[in-house]
Amino acid sequence: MYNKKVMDHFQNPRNAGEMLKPSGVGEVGNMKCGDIMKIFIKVEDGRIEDINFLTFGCGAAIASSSMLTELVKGKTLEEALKITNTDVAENLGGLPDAKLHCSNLAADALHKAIEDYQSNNPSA
Amino acid sequence: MYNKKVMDHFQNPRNAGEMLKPSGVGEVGNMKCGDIMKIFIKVEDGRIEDINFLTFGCGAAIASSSMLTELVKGKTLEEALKITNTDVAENLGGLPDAKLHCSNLAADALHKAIEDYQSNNPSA
Amino acid sequence: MERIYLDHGATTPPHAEVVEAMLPYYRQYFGNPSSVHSFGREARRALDESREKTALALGAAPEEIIFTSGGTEANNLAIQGVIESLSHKGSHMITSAVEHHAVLDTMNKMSQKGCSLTVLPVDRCGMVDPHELKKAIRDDSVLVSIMTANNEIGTIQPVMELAAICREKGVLFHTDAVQAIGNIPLNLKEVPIDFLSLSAHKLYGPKGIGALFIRKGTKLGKLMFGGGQERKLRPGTENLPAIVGLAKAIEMATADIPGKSKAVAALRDRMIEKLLEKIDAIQLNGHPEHRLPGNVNISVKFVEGESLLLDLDLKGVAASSGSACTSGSLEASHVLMACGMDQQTAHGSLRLTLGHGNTAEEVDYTVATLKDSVERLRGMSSLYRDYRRQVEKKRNIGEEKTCTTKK
Amino acid sequence: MERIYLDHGATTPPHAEVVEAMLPYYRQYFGNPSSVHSFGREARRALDESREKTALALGAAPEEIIFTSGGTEANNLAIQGVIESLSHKGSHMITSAVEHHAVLDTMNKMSQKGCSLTVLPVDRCGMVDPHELKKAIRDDSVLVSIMTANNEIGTIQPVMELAAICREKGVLFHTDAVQAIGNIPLNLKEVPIDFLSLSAHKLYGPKGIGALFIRKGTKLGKLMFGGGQERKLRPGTENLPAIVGLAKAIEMATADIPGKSKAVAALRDRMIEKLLEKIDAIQLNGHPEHRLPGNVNISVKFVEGESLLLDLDLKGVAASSGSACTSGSLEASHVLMACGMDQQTAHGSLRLTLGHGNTAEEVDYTVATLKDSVERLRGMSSLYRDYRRQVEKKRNIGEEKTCTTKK
Ligand SMILES: Cc1ncc(COP(=O)(O)O)c(C=O)c1O
Ligand SMILES: Cc1ncc(COP(=O)(O)O)c(C=O)c1O
Repeated sequence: MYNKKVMDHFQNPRNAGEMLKPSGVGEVGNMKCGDIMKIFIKVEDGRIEDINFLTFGCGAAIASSSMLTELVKGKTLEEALKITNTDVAENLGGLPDAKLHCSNLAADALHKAIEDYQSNNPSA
Repeated sequence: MYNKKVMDHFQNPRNAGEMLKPSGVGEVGNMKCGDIMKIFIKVEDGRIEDINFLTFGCGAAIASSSMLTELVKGKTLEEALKITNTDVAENLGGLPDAKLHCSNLAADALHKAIEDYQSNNPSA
Repeated sequence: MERIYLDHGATTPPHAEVVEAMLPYYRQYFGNPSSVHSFGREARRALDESREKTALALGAAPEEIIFTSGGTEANNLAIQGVIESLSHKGSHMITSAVEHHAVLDTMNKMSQKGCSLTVLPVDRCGMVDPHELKKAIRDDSVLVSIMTANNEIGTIQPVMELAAICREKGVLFHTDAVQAIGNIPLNLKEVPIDFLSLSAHKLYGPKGIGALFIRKGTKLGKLMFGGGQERKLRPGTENLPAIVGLAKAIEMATADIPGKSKAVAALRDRMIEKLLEKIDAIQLNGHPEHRLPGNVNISVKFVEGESLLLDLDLKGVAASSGSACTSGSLEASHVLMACGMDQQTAHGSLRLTLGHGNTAEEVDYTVATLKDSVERLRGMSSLYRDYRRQVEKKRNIGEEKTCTTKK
Repeated sequence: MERIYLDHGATTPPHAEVVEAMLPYYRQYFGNPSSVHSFGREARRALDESREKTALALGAAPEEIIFTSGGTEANNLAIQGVIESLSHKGSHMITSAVEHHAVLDTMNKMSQKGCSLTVLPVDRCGMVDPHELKKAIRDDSVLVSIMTANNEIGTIQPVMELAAICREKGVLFHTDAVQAIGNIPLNLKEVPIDFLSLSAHKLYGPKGIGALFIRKGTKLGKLMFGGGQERKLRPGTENLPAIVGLAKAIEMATADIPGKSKAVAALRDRMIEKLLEKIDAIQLNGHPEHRLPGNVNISVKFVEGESLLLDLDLKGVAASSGSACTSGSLEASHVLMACGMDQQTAHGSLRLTLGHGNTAEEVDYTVATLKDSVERLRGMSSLYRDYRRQVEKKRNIGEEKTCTTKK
């Protein structure tokens, strides 16, 4: 069902966990389809210095959360905003069709986290 | 499909063949269902002294023709007229359902042969 | 590592004896049972014997058994066949909310085509209430279809009562017994069932073969048209090796059901007890007593079912889930929802179905493994963190209160 | 005595390699392809690979292949599925008079339910005339179903032309290729066929499994309702061992068709030649050239087919007949009747279908045996006696005439 890379991120998720004092938090998903993702970011000098995720969801949801955090870490906010769910899926070497639209939402959560940060820091 | 007795009568039919100067001949069957039976009898003193059959038909048709001739040989006309298709089937130890009504017509042919004899010999 | 198979509800490994029984029909006795010659007659004999064995195992007569390509076809044949055979009688049908899709979707299709349909609710344990059935039957009711035992939560329906109600009211009664046959005793001489579906691959037989029991004298239309096989109800060259396999499997499955079920039920109870003891925030789904001997269905809160399956699989344990992610659809199990479960809990459901090959050691390993998996996944789950925080808060409030009352 | 199997048109013995390929899926890899865990994934992989192999053998894409329980189901799915998928388009269907009952009876059922139906006639050789098809297509025509090759008389239809006409007129074209696949080359990349049915047990594969090719983009309704298997078109747990067997069989069957067919056709021609030479009052049925490599169909006049079969069987030769007595119905073969044959000749028809395992020695033994059987049965046949008498009479008249002219 899932390729090796997806399984690796599922088994050894990068940056899983809660962040204590995040600069921004974003959450997406709903209970009906069964995936809820929360992304925490720490922003310093316009850069995402640290990122964490908490995900309730299927293998694809966990792996894409993990992959997103790898892609984003160290990027500027501008660069990070350009990352799409499709980028995440591609970097994972692809996801099953059925998962592409329901469980591949990590970039959306990231964008919400960045919005959250920006609304908390209107000057930034 | 057929039991041993039926197969024996099919393989070694009794009294198969044409009779040269029969006292009576009876024929039944039609081409649609594919069975045509012809019974020849030789009557002497109100008794069927000899009997032969010619049959175009399936295994059940041949076996029931053969069995009929065995049952009838030596019987009086009266006795012979009492023999039914069901008797023939029973003496064969049974026939497949599908064959009971289409291929088990030998007694009918016999009865026709007796009628034929009687119409040729109105005094008898 | 030896893997542990705990998905007997999905399919079972064919018994070695079943495969052995089938092999000659792939090799020597390959004839078509409809052929007149000796190859055909050998095949016909095996077909007849298999029908006799299957009938015997169910308390039925051989001519009441129609072989189909599986449980799905048997269900479709019963339901579509009843509708097809009606000319001017009414056409109201009744089923339950927890049926397999092969019944539910067929019923829904029939209702799209003009039949009316009542879907009976179930209680929290997944049970149909016979009184509800009685109330639902109308003058124009023609068929009731309620499964013998549920494939997800293992709940066993009161089929004896349900069938008796239908018989009394003159309505045909069909039961999908795909999960039941071989697991619970059922004698068609004693229960007034008109149609019963079964599938060989759920009872240690081959895939792609099943049967529909049709009580003598019951009229039925058909799904497919063609040759005269299976009393003209199910055309197509008979799948003889599989039919032989089904007969062998059902013969074995129905021998000493009480004995075998007891052994499996003991494993089931051991597993349930340990799971409830060792893992917090989980619940048992289905009926606590009226349940299939091999069925364990739990909801692990704050964890999504598919990820739990994957994690277990990586550790060598094969299970299944009512999670939307494993169903191919985007909805959580209709069975769990019909039992009144909320979405989140349904998504975290896990089905572990035990079979004859499983051992107590496997059960213990599975519980320990499951505990690890749950902990790992809950560690990543925001829902679990929120829950723990609430629990802590409550405890703190509780402690305060205790203190308060102590004063 | 080694028996001689000459009924490959009824079913074929599975190749040893096919059975070997299937066995692991009864033993180790018993998982349900829909399961998420490793047992399920092993099964899924085999399912995917089998679909690819099957598609490759036909010149199709994997997603164009739907596995069914056999040829009958494939035919029913195509025909009922087209009608089911229509909403408001017309519903005129066209087929031929020599189709298998799985097509003809399904078409007739659809016409009872309100579709209109044209049954194209065939010529004495069993061939459909493409011009007739062209004339029969109407504005409301939705489906044409004409078989690739006939199961009784072996006649091969001009499918390329028929399909092209349908494509041009925008009508869907289905072909029952159950007898053709593996015997004659067919590449779906080159022929504009929309639906094609096949069955594994006719090509040295297992019984109970077949496939329907559905050209990409073609809408189709379904016969059964339930799970999401086979692109939701054919629910039910996949019969994986049989699917693996089908894939292996079709792979073998379609490798070097010209070479293998040539060998079988040589046996066929040897048999036909000897039969016509050695037995009087017989005729070859079907097309003299456009016929399946293994098909010999003769009418032995003045002898009934079933009794001939029985007699041959007693001597170790397994064949089949278009006689009413072997069909279970009371009518002679509809195929022979459609070719304009009279009842009597049809009842005396005999089909000998050769396969890869047959030898020239078997052919020679069969011819000699058949001659004996025919003589024995004709000896009991009043029809034959009448015929002989007529022949004698004619000869005598002829001789007289000869004498007369000599004067
Ligand atoms: C031309 C043709 N179509 C369809 C079928 C039916 O195939 P099956 O027996 O696999 O259902 C057969 C064989 O019986 C056949 O010869
Ligand atoms: C209760 C129930 N009914 C029907 C089916 C369908 O059976 P099959 O897969 O043999 O079509 C299943 C299994 O999938 C089942 O569990």
